[in-house]
Amino acid sequence: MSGEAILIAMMPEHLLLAGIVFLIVLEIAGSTRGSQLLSVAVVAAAAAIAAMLHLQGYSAAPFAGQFSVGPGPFLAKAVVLALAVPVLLMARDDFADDGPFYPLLLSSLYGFCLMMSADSFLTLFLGLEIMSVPVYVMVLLAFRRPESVEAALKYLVLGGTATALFLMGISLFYGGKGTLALSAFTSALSSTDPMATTAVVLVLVAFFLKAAIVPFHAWAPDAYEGASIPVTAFMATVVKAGVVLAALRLFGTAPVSPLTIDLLAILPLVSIVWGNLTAMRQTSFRRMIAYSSIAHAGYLFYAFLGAGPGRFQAVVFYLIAYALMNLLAFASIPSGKDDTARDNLDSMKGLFHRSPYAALMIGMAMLSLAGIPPFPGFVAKFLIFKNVMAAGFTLYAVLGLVGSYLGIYFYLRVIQFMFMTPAAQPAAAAERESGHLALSAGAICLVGTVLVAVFPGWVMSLL
Amino acid sequence: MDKLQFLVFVSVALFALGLLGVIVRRNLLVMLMCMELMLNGVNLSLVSFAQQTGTASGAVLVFLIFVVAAAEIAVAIPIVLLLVRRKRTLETDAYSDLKG
Amino acid sequence: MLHPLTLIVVLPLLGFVLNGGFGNRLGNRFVTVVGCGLPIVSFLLTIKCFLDLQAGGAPLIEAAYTWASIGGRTFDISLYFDRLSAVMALIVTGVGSVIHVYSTGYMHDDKSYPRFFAYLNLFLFFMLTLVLGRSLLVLFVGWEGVGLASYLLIGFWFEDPVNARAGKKAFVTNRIGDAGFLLGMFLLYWAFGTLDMDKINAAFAHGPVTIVSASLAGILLFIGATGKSAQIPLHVWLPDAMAGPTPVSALIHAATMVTAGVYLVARMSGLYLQAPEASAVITVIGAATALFAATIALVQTDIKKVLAYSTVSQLGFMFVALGVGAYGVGIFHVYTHAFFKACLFLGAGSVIHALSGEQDIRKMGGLARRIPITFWTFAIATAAIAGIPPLAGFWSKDEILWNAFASSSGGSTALWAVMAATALMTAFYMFRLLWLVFLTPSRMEPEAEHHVHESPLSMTGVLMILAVLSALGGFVSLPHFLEPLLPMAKTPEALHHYEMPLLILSVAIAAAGLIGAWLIFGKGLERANGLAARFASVHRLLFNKYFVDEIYERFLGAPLTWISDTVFLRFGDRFLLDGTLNGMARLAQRTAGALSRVQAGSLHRYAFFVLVGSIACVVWSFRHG
Amino acid sequence: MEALLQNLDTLLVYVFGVAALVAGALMIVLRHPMQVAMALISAMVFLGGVYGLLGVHFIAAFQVLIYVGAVMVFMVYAIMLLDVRDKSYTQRFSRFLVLGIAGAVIFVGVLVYGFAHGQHASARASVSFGLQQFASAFLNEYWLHFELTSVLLVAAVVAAMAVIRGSKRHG
Repeated sequence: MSGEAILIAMMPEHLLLAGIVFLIVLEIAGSTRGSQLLSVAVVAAAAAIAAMLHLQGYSAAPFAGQFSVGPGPFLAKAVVLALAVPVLLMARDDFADDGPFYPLLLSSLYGFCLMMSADSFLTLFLGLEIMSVPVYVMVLLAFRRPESVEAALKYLVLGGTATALFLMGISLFYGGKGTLALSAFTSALSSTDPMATTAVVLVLVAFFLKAAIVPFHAWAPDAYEGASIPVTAFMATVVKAGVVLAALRLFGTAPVSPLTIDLLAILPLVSIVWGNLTAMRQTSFRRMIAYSSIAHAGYLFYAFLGAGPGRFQAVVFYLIAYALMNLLAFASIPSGKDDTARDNLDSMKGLFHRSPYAALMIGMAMLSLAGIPPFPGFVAKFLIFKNVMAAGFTLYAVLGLVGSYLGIYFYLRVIQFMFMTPAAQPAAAAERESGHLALSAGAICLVGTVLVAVFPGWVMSLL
Repeated sequence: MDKLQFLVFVSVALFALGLLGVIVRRNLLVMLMCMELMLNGVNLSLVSFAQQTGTASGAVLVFLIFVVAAAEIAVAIPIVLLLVRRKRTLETDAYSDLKG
Repeated sequence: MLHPLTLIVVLPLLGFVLNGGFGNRLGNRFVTVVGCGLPIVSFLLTIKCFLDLQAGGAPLIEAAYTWASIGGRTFDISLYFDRLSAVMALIVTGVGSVIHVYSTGYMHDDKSYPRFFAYLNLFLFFMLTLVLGRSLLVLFVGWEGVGLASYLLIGFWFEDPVNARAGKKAFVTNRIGDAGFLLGMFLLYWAFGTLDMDKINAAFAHGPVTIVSASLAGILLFIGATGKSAQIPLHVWLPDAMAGPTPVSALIHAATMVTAGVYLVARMSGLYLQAPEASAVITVIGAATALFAATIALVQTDIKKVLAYSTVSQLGFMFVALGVGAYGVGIFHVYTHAFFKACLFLGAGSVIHALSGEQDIRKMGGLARRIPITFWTFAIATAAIAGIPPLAGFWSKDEILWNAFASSSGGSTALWAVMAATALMTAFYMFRLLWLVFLTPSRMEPEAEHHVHESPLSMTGVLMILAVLSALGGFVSLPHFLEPLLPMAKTPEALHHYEMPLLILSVAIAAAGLIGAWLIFGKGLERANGLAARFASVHRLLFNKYFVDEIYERFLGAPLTWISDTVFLRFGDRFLLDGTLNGMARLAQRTAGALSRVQAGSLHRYAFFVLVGSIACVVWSFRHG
Repeated sequence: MEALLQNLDTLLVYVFGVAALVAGALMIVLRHPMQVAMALISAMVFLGGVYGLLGVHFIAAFQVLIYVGAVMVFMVYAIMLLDVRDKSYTQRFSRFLVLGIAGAVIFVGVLVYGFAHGQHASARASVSFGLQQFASAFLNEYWLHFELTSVLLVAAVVAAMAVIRGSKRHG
């Protein structure tokens, strides 16, 4: 436990923390210039990414049994921090005068980083909370609408319930094993002891709740719809990635046990079907994305069925593809008269004729989310289903594929609205082009998308 | 029923009571307090197990839960204040505009 | 250094980027040079590759790069150039190039000239990807891409909300087809671990394989083909897609994209040879489509709609050829059809251009003398599609009829009869079109008549080129050229003495169509008026004419009209297809509605779900205890 | 006498446990939020008593100091501030009352079943740890978490401030 290791191994966390502190100081000093705050936040995130790139191959455990880093955690952190940058950029227009937004977002990222390095439930729990608590509030910031407070409340109550279930599970696990180490939990996954299985199931349920798997999904559509667009993007990408990657850390590379197979196959399958079906009727883009994210959470947990070694790669690749597409779509939505109008699917009608670039970007995102080749979403889904099949769950793979076909309908519905439906005139009138920062966020995502679409092999080799 | 079993039973029962409170009580503040009750239930079993196994980590987790509970309440109460300011009611079902 | 094949594909993409990105700034001259020049270069390169292929013999394969490597299986992006893709690439780049040239005239005054060329180039890029791709995956990219370009080009003049519904139809039907395609693709990948089509064909080369049902894969792929190639029941989109500019109809909806399904089946011929059930399905669907689209074409009054239904019908011919195992013949018809149908569409475009946008053939007539070049080219192409020897269409259609009759894998007299009847109708409605547009006395609006003018050389020149090709193209014996790749259908020796009589019969059929059309439409639409005027002069002839008219009206015209209108259009399209689609959509919507009612907004309810879910999960887990 | 004292300890644990349960049950039943808060406070104090009796005095102290002293005081303030006599006052329960009670009972049953039939970590009851052990463990092994709680608290404070400030601005 040398000081040097603590300094180096926790560099990303330190940099984020420095960013948080600096932002708070700026806030106290009374500087509320949005661009200044934004650049501090972006620099902090970028510095953390740079530090991790620099530390490639480094591994250390500055707090034995509590916190360790290695290529895997660094990679996960770098990927998710990189995804947060476009969120920050597109948030500029909405949160120009909400100073606390940026430190909250960085705190959430801090919590995420902690989870990725957690070796014990103590660290994991703290990370989960540090990631979640700021998001409860981010949902209601930029109060454009009264509903956002309601959304925050729902998210908070069910998030708190998830925390409690998680803790109950940990507690039972602790009672059974006398330790809080994650490695012991991984071995408990295949236990048949009723106490251990209860503990495992409760922890898993908590993760399902946080990741919005049916029937624990109910908060997600409400919270996503209530939040403003950048925050929805953040929840749908970074927070979801955090939860799934943390769950992955629990599972390690151990093969799935009979105990977890059912939970990891049936509930995600139900999520895929439920999410894809319910998304069909939505009139709000965010709500639609919420249901789509419920389905995508299903695919992500499906990946856990695959054999251990390929799991991390499949999940991270899926997350990259999924998050890039969501961010691309969110960044490209032209800003409307207000947040609700902007979000309404009706306002997308005839978008292609008004702003072809935005329509093409959103269209591409939809096609990719639907999993149509050659877009990244296809490779990602393919990777997962291939692993699931290779692990011998052909039936589940086929059912999942069939379920994913249901989703094509509503993704294409958006495309149909944009390209083939005449505009509803009033919506079009109030529309203005997105700010240049939102555009650059879209451009970043576009570059990422093209990279992943054209060189998926190369991206996979990095994972 | 030995002491440990009894304590775990109490712990689980408190947890369930808390969850029940979230499900059945219409008052927002009561709901929040019930969430606290859930955490208290978890704490009891953690302390019992820590005592049983003689390891410190359970107790440390209890300490962390204190802090987290405080943080959650610190965030939750302003949110409730905001809600009440808008609709002048603490009834949970009044806040169900988002649906579908 | 880029390889020539890659270059063929990439050049149009470059054109898209240049025209799309800088076209507006650099002016129409630049757009014309880039937009037409690059496809022409592509065409020349294709010829060069073709010569290389002829010299070397072995297919040219160019691996661009490894797209992804998943679990030891790699997805290579490579291009494959054998005789089949050579023929298709030559058609695509050749016909594509001349249509680009034609468009310079046709779209001359359009304010979005650069955008139009950018989209056309994009289309060409995707079409070449489709044709030259070695693996099904690359083909699928092109497949989707041509769809995209097609929507962009239909959407080019898409402010009209009525057309919006047409666009939706195209979209939905094509997605249904894609679903089949994707499933078939997954099935094949799952079975063989590769998507390279030559390898899959090779796997089937030594007889049936046990690992996967060839018929299932074949039918799934064919579902994709029905979507793209407008076969029953997914044909509904094509006639509506005629909303786009006419060169687009010619290029995409007649000459190239719609034949992608035919190409796919021919390309996968190795598989289909082992899939008799799938082939039977293809035959039946193809014959039904050919017949019924022809009956609809009999009564259409929009010039482009007639041609559209005729395209659907001709595609049915091609599928019949594929279904009975005469893959080379199917491609032969693709090739001849590309010439005469492009010529017809572009001729129609020239007519519409001359009449300032009029498309209703009841308001045309007498144009032969006013726009002679258009007339003569149109007439040649009409004769070609009708099967008048020795024009191109005659040879390919006769081959199809012969194989429909004699092929040992699916040929029969009944099939021949259906196809012959269709051929008769084809000749009939095409000559009806020719007469009503060009030869009968003018029924034009005076305003329109005043402005009639022949099109510029960029358009008429292209028409002449295509007319020459329509006339002479049939002398290339494409099925024999493709034989090493696509074996001929086996025909029983015993039937060979029927070949000559059938050939004569098919000439007679074409002639019958011609004469029938002349008898009925030779003097225009106002039969009653015409009859009355001529009653005194040539009594007997007139009597005969009246007789023919009556027969046509009573026994052919009315029932056919009724069938095409009520049975096929109303019942088939609107009730069955729209009904099924809407029904499915409604079912899904209802389920979705029920599911979203669960989401009632009440926090209590959500928390209750959590409780129930947790209990269920824990109890379930005890099973393993 | 010695034995009685030992037994008294155990007896008191049982008594406090039951008392905490009763207080918890009262929370569900009582009408006024303030009464509920009082029930919660008593439940917490009883639990603190249990912790003390188990020999984990510092947790007992924290329980009283942090929970009762800080969190609940905050809560009580909020209750006094929002003394709204609305529908939630007259009609305490949502319509999930019966189902919820049934579910909660089953949930307790399921968890207790899991616990009763499971293996427990080996008891090392002789090693009872007090403040000293905890303190040294905390500062040697767990100071990372101690530091991290400060990050959490900072985030929570910023969050709470953001809500309050935002509500002022947007009125």
